[in-house]
Amino acid sequence: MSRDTSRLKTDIAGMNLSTPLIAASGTFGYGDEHKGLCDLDCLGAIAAKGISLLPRIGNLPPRIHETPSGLLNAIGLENVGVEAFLEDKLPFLAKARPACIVNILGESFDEYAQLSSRLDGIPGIDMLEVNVSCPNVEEGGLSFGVDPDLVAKVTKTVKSATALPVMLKLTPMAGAKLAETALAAQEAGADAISLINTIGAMEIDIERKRPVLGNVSGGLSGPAIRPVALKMVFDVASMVDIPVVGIGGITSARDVIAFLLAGASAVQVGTGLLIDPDLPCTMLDGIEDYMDRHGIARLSDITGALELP
Amino acid sequence: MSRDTSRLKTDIAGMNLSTPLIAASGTFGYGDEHKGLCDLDCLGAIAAKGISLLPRIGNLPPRIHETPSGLLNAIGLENVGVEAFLEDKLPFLAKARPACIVNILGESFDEYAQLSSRLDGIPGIDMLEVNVSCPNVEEGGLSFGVDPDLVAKVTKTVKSATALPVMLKLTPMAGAKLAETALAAQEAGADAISLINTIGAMEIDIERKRPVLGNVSGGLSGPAIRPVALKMVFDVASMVDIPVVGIGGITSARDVIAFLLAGASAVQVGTGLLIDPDLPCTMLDGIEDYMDRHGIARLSDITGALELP
Amino acid sequence: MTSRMTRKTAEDTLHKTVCRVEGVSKEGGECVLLTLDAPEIAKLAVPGQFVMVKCTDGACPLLRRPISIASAREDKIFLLVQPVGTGTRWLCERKAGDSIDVIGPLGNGFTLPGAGENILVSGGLGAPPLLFLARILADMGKQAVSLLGAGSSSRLVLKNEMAAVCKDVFISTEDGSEGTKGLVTDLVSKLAPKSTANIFACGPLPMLARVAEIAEKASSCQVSLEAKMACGYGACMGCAVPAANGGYLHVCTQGPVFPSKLVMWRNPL
Amino acid sequence: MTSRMTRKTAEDTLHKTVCRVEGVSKEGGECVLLTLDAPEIAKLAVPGQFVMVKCTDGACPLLRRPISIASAREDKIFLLVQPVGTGTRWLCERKAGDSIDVIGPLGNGFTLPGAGENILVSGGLGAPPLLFLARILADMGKQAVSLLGAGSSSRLVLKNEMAAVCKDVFISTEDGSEGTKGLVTDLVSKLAPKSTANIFACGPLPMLARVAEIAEKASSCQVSLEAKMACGYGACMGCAVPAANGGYLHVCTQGPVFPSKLVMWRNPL
Ligand SMILES: Cc1cc2nc3c(=O)[nH]c(=O)nc-3n(C[C@H](O)[C@H](O)[C@H](O)COP(=O)(O)OP(=O)(O)OC[C@H]3O[C@@H](n4cnc5c(N)ncnc54)[C@H](O)[C@@H]3O)c2cc1C
Ligand SMILES: Cc1cc2nc3c(=O)[nH]c(=O)nc-3n(C[C@H](O)[C@H](O)[C@H](O)COP(=O)(O)OP(=O)(O)OC[C@H]3O[C@@H](n4cnc5c(N)ncnc54)[C@H](O)[C@@H]3O)c2cc1C
Ligand SMILES: Cc1cc2nc3c(=O)[nH]c(=O)nc-3n(C[C@H](O)[C@H](O)[C@H](O)COP(=O)(O)O)c2cc1C
Ligand SMILES: Cc1cc2nc3c(=O)[nH]c(=O)nc-3n(C[C@H](O)[C@H](O)[C@H](O)COP(=O)(O)O)c2cc1C
Ligand code: FES
Ligand code: FES
Repeated sequence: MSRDTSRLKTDIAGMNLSTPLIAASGTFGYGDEHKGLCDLDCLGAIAAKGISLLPRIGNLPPRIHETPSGLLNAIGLENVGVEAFLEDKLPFLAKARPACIVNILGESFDEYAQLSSRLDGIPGIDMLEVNVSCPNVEEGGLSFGVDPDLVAKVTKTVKSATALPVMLKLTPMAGAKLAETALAAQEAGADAISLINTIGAMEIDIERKRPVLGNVSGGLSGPAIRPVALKMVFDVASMVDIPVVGIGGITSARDVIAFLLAGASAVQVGTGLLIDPDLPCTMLDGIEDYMDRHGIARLSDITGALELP
Repeated sequence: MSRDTSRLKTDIAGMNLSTPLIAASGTFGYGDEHKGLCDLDCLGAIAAKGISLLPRIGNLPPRIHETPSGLLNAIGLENVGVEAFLEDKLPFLAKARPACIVNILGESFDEYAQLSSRLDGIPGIDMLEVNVSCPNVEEGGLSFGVDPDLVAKVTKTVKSATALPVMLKLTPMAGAKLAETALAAQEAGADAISLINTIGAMEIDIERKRPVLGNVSGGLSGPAIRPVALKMVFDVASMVDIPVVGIGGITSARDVIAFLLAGASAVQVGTGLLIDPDLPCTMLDGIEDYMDRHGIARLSDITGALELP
Repeated sequence: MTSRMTRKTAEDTLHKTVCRVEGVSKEGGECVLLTLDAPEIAKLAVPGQFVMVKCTDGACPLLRRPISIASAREDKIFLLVQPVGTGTRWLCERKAGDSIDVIGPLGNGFTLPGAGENILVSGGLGAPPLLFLARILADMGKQAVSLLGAGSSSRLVLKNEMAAVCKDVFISTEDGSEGTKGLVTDLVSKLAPKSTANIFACGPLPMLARVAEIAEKASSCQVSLEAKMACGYGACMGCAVPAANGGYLHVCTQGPVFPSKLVMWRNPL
Repeated sequence: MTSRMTRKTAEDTLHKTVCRVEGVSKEGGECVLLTLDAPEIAKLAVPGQFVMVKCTDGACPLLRRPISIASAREDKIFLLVQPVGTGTRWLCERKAGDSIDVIGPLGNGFTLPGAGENILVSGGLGAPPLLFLARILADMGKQAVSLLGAGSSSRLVLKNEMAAVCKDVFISTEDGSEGTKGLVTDLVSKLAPKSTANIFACGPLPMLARVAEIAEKASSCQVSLEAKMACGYGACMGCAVPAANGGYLHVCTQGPVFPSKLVMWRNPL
């Protein structure tokens, strides 16, 4: 590729990213679905679709529904399972220029432990991203991510099973406890934090008197949640010392910069990529233009540069 | 007015509503701002702009900002204070056909107590709605509403200071604890529950590198949050036995019915009213049409009628 | 069955292109036939494939909408759009000279038949991909019979276009305003497809289920399914429909065309 | 000052009406002048008031946009719109015969002057309410001088309309492409308004602040302010701007026109 992205470089917990744009887990498949639609070189990293120990067939359809400026989904973490991932999917991701982040999810501490040690030491993997939005079967179905103690325990479990850098992906369902979960992750040894995952939501088909999703409820993503995500990133970034990756409704260079100003070191693009797989390239143009106009030499000079009144 | 709304009647904790549509607090002023724009008879009740013990001048501007399908606001609860309210504003509300709900907010238990006893026994007031989203000065600024114990204590405080029916207005910032706060309110004697208040959010002006709101962050309302609100109403309504009033992004008859199906006995319309003050009348047409098509005799037959797969 | 002229998209190249509307014409049922200048897509497209279309100049609606390729000729693709909601209404308001942002060609297409009679069954807005198929069959010198069903005469689409390339066109309308009164599936029953017949069907789910049933003894029966789609190219896993053997099929990459036997027809959604 | 010809909206009746676009014409700076058939609003409107306009056929953008009434005549109101974002761009694309959903007339208007010279100062898109005012002053037999400022000649609006009803029109452009090179506030300084002058100003905040300063000794100085608005009629408390005496002014009901002395000019936002 011809673009000079040197001033767009960033570093998250030792993982070098050529650009601050990461494809969000679950919205870019395993990176090989986009032939011709996306110049992968515009991405700093790809967070692969969430991987579990065993394959999952996912939820009953319908699985997606459009809401005002939002996407409601209940995919149910359909994935090929860790063995097929390593066999069939990792080779492409490992070869591609963007760094490779493997997003993992478990329904018990043991599952997180097994997954992390299976992925430990495998060439081509640059980081684990730990999805804690999954229901916790051991603790009665509430997600791990809403409880700071459970977040700490998951973090320790993963950290002690792998030498890879570990990024905890926080869920907005923690509500007022969100900053606490971030601090818990940091204290338990997380190398970075990403947020937000989708916000619990539902929609009803009033003619059929039924939820529109086969799974009754799902998670909301897209521009609708962006202002909520931005505040959460701002709140968490002002509390923790480890790098923060901002996620939620990012669909333009302007949005990327807003998240960086709020304290993120990089961002993930999810729903926006589903709609415009070439978005990363357009975004880089906009980011460079912004840096030119504001005389900004390094991307890290944007991170946290928000001025408060 | 000529419309026969008899089958649209509903009852919330002994308060009779001629229609299930309530103007949400803070989006309909004190009910007298709309001359000619809204046929008040289409509303079952008006929840007045939140009232505090003393007048509040509100937050530094800018106070509002549009986001994708949403409205971000940080009005700062500007209001005339309880004495001016009783003197200047209540007379109109008391005279109007819709029931009168007074929305109150305090920064301490004592303020809630004083407000509630001041409003007790005043003719023309049909219900108190307790806003617990306000920062709690006694407990270090976190809002009352995110902690079930504090919600219980506020409820008891208000209940013991007034004979009026009391509706607790829950905040989505309680996150995973939301249902617990609802149960706490019910156990502490709340007569009804309304939800949701706005979701914490922010937006950044990247050119000025500053938050767009004078108050840094604010609350998100409007269609963007509707799927989140609907799930919260569904979750809470399946837990509590007292009536639930659904709020959040409702802008059409379809939306009203979705919230009723999810378990609400009535709804509040906020942002939608700011944009289309005649929305209640349009909505009633749509609700009646739906009832006709589905052969529904009473509104209460819709409440909670959602079928699950 | 013989040659599989289409392929999985993952093995090929997709195109995202902002293309010019070359022409707009009205069809039955308030539908609009759009001619788009999209050389890259036109070159690759095969019958049964679709495109994902951005239906706004701004940001609402958020998601692209899947629309079948109703034919591809030289540098052009044709889309037949029925205005049912915000997105399709916006599409139907386009004028010649406007621009539309399109991703394609997506999905697999119909597997082309070897010998035997070819029966194309369209219900409602099922005709577009079958017109494309009929044209390709005609180009290959194969004969086809087209069965077109609609609610009423005014809502029939692509009748003349079909007649131009098919041996026969049979029509049914629910209100009897044109052709046989009844459902298009009644026409299929009446034709009593032989075991050598190749059936191709596109339309509402109940119609497809009934066709699959009638066609049990046909040589092949391929159906084109619909599902809500967020991406259209295999990234989101949103477009699942239940498979006959348990598990799910993904309409955007494994479909939209499936052998009817792969689909779970009882309570499919 | 004498008669207050306008009143607080809360004491009067507001109208929400879906009105027909009667005419569309291009103005400088890509602006569009819309003529709307809105008899109820036209009847009540006074200079300085505005309408809240829904800028979509669908649901985005969510909020109405405030637009000044640039004149009202018989059953018609005129709006001059500059395309700066989604909403105003949509407005500028309207054609004669389209419908627009409008609420008005909103806010208070200018307090009409008694004796003295009248100086109307418009910067950028400040001209619309001042044109309405100039026309009413002319109807009343009062003379006015209009100062029009813009970035460059091509962005000047309503110049001829102003000339038709004002004694004099003075122009300034920042690039010197028409009239005096410089800011419109330089023209105000040069005119050195006497203590009997009535000044009416509309434009960007820094310009208004400077006018307020120069006009300190004038008989009266009224400014029309902007603020983001969610409702436009006093229900949301969103449109606050800091007042000179502490506290806030509400642009939609107490304004948009204020005596300049009421406004806090230092760091107003
Ligand atoms: C493979 C495929 C091919 C299609 N080909 C055509 C075609 O050639 N011509 C044509 O007019 N239509 C076609 N459709 C249907 C078309 O995609 C929908 O009508 C369109 O998405 C509706 O969008 P809307 O914004 O107009 O309606 P909305 O306001 O979104 O909703 C109206 C109706 O459309 C349904 N719908 C909404 N979004 C989707 C989606 N992403 N996918 C499927 N259904 C949806 C809704 O459930 C609702 O019933 C096809 C669909 C699929 C899956
Ligand atoms: C009392 C009043 C009278 C006005 N009269 C006119 C007029 O006669 N002609 C005219 O062209 N414009 C007028 N404006 C400005 C006009 O309202 C804004 O240009 C318009 O709201 C921008 O909307 P948008 O969707 O095009 O832009 P957006 O995409 O929303 O934003 C573009 C710019 O407009 C600003 N803006 C957005 N929403 C509002 C809002 N609700 N109120 C104020 N500013 C906003 C944004 O901060 C941004 O700088 C007036 C504003 C006020 C308050
Ligand atoms: C269809 C879909 C599938 C997703 N799957 C996953 C997943 O497997 N693991 C995960 O951590 N997050 C998953 N997410 C959440 C996204 O990674 C992201 O956190 C969220 O969508 C918010 O970002 P956005 O608004 O940019 O989409 C998924 C989101 C969508 C829309
Ligand atoms: C401008 C504005 C002011 C508000 N003021 C109050 C208030 O004073 N008290 C309160 O309980 N809620 C207040 N709210 C919250 C609304 O009552 C409602 O809970 C919220 O806006 C969600 O509903 P909506 O999406 O229909 O607007 C306010 C909301 C807005 C937009
Ligand atoms: S629509 Fe995204 S995988 Fe099929
Ligand atoms: S805009 Fe709502 S009060 Fe002024």
